Amino acid sequence: MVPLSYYLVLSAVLFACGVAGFLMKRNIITIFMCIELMLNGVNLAFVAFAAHWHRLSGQVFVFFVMVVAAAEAAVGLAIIISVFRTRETLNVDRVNLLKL
Amino acid sequence: MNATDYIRILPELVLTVFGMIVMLIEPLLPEHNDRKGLGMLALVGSLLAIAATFYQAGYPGQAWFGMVQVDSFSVFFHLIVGFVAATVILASFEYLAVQGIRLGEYYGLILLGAVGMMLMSSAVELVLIFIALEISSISTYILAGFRRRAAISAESSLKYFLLGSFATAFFLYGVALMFGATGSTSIYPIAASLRTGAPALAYAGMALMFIGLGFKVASAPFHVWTPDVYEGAPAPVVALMSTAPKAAAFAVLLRILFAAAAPGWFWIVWCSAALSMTLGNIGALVQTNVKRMLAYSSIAHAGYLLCAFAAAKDIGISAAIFYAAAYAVMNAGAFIVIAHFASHNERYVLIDDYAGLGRRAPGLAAVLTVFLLSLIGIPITGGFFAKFYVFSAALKSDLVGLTIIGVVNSAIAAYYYLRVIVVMYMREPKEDTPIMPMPVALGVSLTAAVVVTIYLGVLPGRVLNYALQGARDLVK
Amino acid sequence: MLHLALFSFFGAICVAGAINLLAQRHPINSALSLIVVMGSLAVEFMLLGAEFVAVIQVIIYAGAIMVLFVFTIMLLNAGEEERSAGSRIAVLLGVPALLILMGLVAWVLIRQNPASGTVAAGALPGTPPEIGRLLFRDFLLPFEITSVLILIAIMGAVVLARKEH
Amino acid sequence: MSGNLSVGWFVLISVIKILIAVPILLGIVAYTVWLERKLVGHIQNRWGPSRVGPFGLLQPIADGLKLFFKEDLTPPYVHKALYLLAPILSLTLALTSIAVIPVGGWVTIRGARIPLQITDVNVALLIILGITSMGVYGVALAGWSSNSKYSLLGSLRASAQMVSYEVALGLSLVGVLILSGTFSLRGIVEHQLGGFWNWNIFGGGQIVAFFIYLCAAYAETNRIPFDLPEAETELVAGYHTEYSSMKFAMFFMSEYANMVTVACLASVLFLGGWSGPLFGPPVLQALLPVFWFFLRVLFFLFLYIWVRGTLPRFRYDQLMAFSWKFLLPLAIANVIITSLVVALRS
Repeated sequence: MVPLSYYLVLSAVLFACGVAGFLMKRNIITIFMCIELMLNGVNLAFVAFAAHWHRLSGQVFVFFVMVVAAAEAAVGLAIIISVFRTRETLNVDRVNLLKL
Repeated sequence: MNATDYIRILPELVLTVFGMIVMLIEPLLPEHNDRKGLGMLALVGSLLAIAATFYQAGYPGQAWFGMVQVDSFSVFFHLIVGFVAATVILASFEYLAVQGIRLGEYYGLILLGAVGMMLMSSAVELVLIFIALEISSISTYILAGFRRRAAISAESSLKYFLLGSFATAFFLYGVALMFGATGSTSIYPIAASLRTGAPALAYAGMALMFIGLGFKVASAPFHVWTPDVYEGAPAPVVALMSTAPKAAAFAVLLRILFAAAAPGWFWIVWCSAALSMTLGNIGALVQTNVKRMLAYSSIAHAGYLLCAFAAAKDIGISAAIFYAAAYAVMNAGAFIVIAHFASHNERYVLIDDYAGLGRRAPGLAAVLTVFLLSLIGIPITGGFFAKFYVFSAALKSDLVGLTIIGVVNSAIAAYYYLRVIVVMYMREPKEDTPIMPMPVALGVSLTAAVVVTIYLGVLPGRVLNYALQGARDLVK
Repeated sequence: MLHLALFSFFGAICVAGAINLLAQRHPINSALSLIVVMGSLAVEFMLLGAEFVAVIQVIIYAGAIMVLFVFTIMLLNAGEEERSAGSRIAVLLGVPALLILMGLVAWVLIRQNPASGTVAAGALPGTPPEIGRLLFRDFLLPFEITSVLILIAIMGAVVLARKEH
Repeated sequence: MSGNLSVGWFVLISVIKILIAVPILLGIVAYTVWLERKLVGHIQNRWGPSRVGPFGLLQPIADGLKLFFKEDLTPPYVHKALYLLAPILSLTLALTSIAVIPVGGWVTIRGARIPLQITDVNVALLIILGITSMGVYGVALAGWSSNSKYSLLGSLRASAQMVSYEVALGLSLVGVLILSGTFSLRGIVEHQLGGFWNWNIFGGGQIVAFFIYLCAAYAETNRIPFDLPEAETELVAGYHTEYSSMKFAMFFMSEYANMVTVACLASVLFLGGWSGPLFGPPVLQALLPVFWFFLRVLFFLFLYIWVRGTLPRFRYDQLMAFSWKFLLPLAIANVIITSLVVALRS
């Protein structure tokens, strides 16, 4: 038996690492990977809660998250390729035609 | 599965079918074809979807095992999305031709994206809401990058994509926590569970979901992406993405806050509303680029809308619904004018470029003036009643502070909108910007937007009543 | 006891992988650590009984999505990450954000009730037939709607990544 | 699965099974190489290996020794850690999949029923798919870490190819899954027992799926006619150009181990696994299924080599078009038709 909160803490740690990475990393691809990490953390929370409530819908939700992640990855990487084609860089700080 | 199940997703079905037909025809067309035929097809699709929505309004109720619910609320937002999609498609014929974009996928993406936006307003299960949200987001990420030769467009697409996915992850974590707190992902069971007492998890879930949706509706402090993305994206796409997905995201927010009765949102919404209004208007004051200026103004408008959220109750919700409609029409119209005027490669997007427009193209200038006046909230335009209802709802709920902030902000906002009008009518142009003749399609779409804006400003009663009905259906 | 040991072991790998993802400067190393995270998460899913989810996690996430990442990294020949002026601001912003988030979550986990429970190994067996039944009945509409999502994604990837002719 | 066994016995039996299975697998791998050289030799009107041992039968051992004692070169400028990791990853993943493949029915020793399989799990097929999908990393990392243009091109091609064909491969299996209603490989075989008319390829009408599976599997294992990742005439040796000695041998072995896995899976999924006539004393009855199974595997390995000796290589665009425009629609059609038939029959 493992307390549910252990699973939740693990999921929160993964999510928080993703957030920190999103803010800290400079390479666009790595930033995108950090988003995937966040989604993974979310998935763990879903599965853990599904076990807690004995409701399979939590596990089904994870499938949809994965499908969406896959779709996002396809589109995102295509966007990254098209940015690279016009700017020849993968550093977010150099993608700065639009001033923030 | 019986027939009513299908009727309750009929508009989405129509759009999907037309989107797929567009996709199937696109590769058969020769390279140099301008894809106008596909655009017409897409237009027919969106108009049929609107018709389907009217038909659907006679069959309220849930369908697909409690996944979607048709009620006045969903019908209202379906109409907003359908109207914006049709207008933008009409306006895109000329834009795509001028920019030399010969990709039929453009229309396919608008139609399929609209499927997501419509579903967002009728979904009552977080799984479906999430998928619909992603459909609408992903299609707009792609559309933002459609000027493929322009680095600025790719960059806008990238920023939108990265921040949008980031926001989605927050939304999802919120959903997970809400599921943990209540054991369900369906709106009404969640509401039932929360009524018996909300654990701390539910508060955290609500806050995280608000972060995610706050990004999508561009409310402060989650608004930083808006000016950049709107500046870089193609103007008709901005007309779409600053209105339809936003309205849909507001619909989701309304469902989560009021139908699911999520706890503890009041101060978050209050702060976000005040911040959005203030930051949006202050940001807009210093812009020289019209697209950026309107981007900041859209942040401010998200703030006004959130005021209505904070007012809550029937009257606040109906004010929010009405505001969403008025804002969608006037903002889409304004961006369509910009799209027309921007010319090849979007060269003319600075406020100074508009100098002398009032004399050289009186019609275009007059139309833009109507939209800008409506954005300010001048009487006989839709914007006036929208603001009026929002602030009176806020006052009735004793939100004096928020109302004062809102009214002061409206006054500030008048300055930068009026500046454009002044430039158009009072200043002589430095160089003669080319003014293209107005094509019929664009004329139709602008006329539609103007007519609706004025209609909402002169006879708001029917729409407001329907919004009130929607609000009642929502909290029932 | 075995459950706890396995949880801790793979949880530790997960966290180590996540931290390594942040620490590494070359995107390919980050990608590999992310794969490790996903693999050990699959084991965690297995421990919770979600065997189908676990396998799909490996096939979809590790086997398809991350391959796409690695492929793109190779295609664009992405090099070491350079530290630039922006990154210092981001670190200043990122670390507090992380701490606040962690604090928030910790507070919630202490305060809320469900977490006081425990879950047994394989608490909720998510076998393929069970999942399938749910997916094709209660979740039929979302399932079908995902095809629209995937269609959009395919279209977008083709439009954006295709060379201009 | 084995309720009448204590945990200790279960572990012991599993270890024994592993100790038996792995050497056999490695032996098959080694002698597939021999078979290939011999057969291709005969196809090309030569003798093939004939010096070492009778019919060159000791050739694999000689080859092994040679590779083992060769100098292990690590070129400069490679990314060391990943360069080392890639072949290990490839071989490990290739050898792991054998764990869930059933080679025969049950044997009863002292009242305990033991499956002739290292482990029987109910998502076995998905596990194999998962393992094969991870196999891409071995190739991708090898190419990338070698820091050589031939390697990189080879591995880029390989990753694109493997990802593309995995879609067709996965879809080709859906028909079988619909028919048998389980992911367990043992369950799938047991569904086909009782005569060749029960095999999925005949009785189940999965002959199209079988064809798709074979094409996709050939591409997944990077074999001719889909061997573009290593295409020695254009890319030197593709992703393993920079590898030598044991590290090269690991790639080599993993390729053949993957072939064996594909052969096993094809037998299990489409050709009725170990089904076949049983006769004779009980010991023979227990071992005959294993024999029938290996016969099928041998057939598929022979087919691999035959194809290699006969067909030319695809061009890269043809390869992609073949997967996306031909195999994929065909596989989807097969899924639709199979599910319609099953739905109408019930």
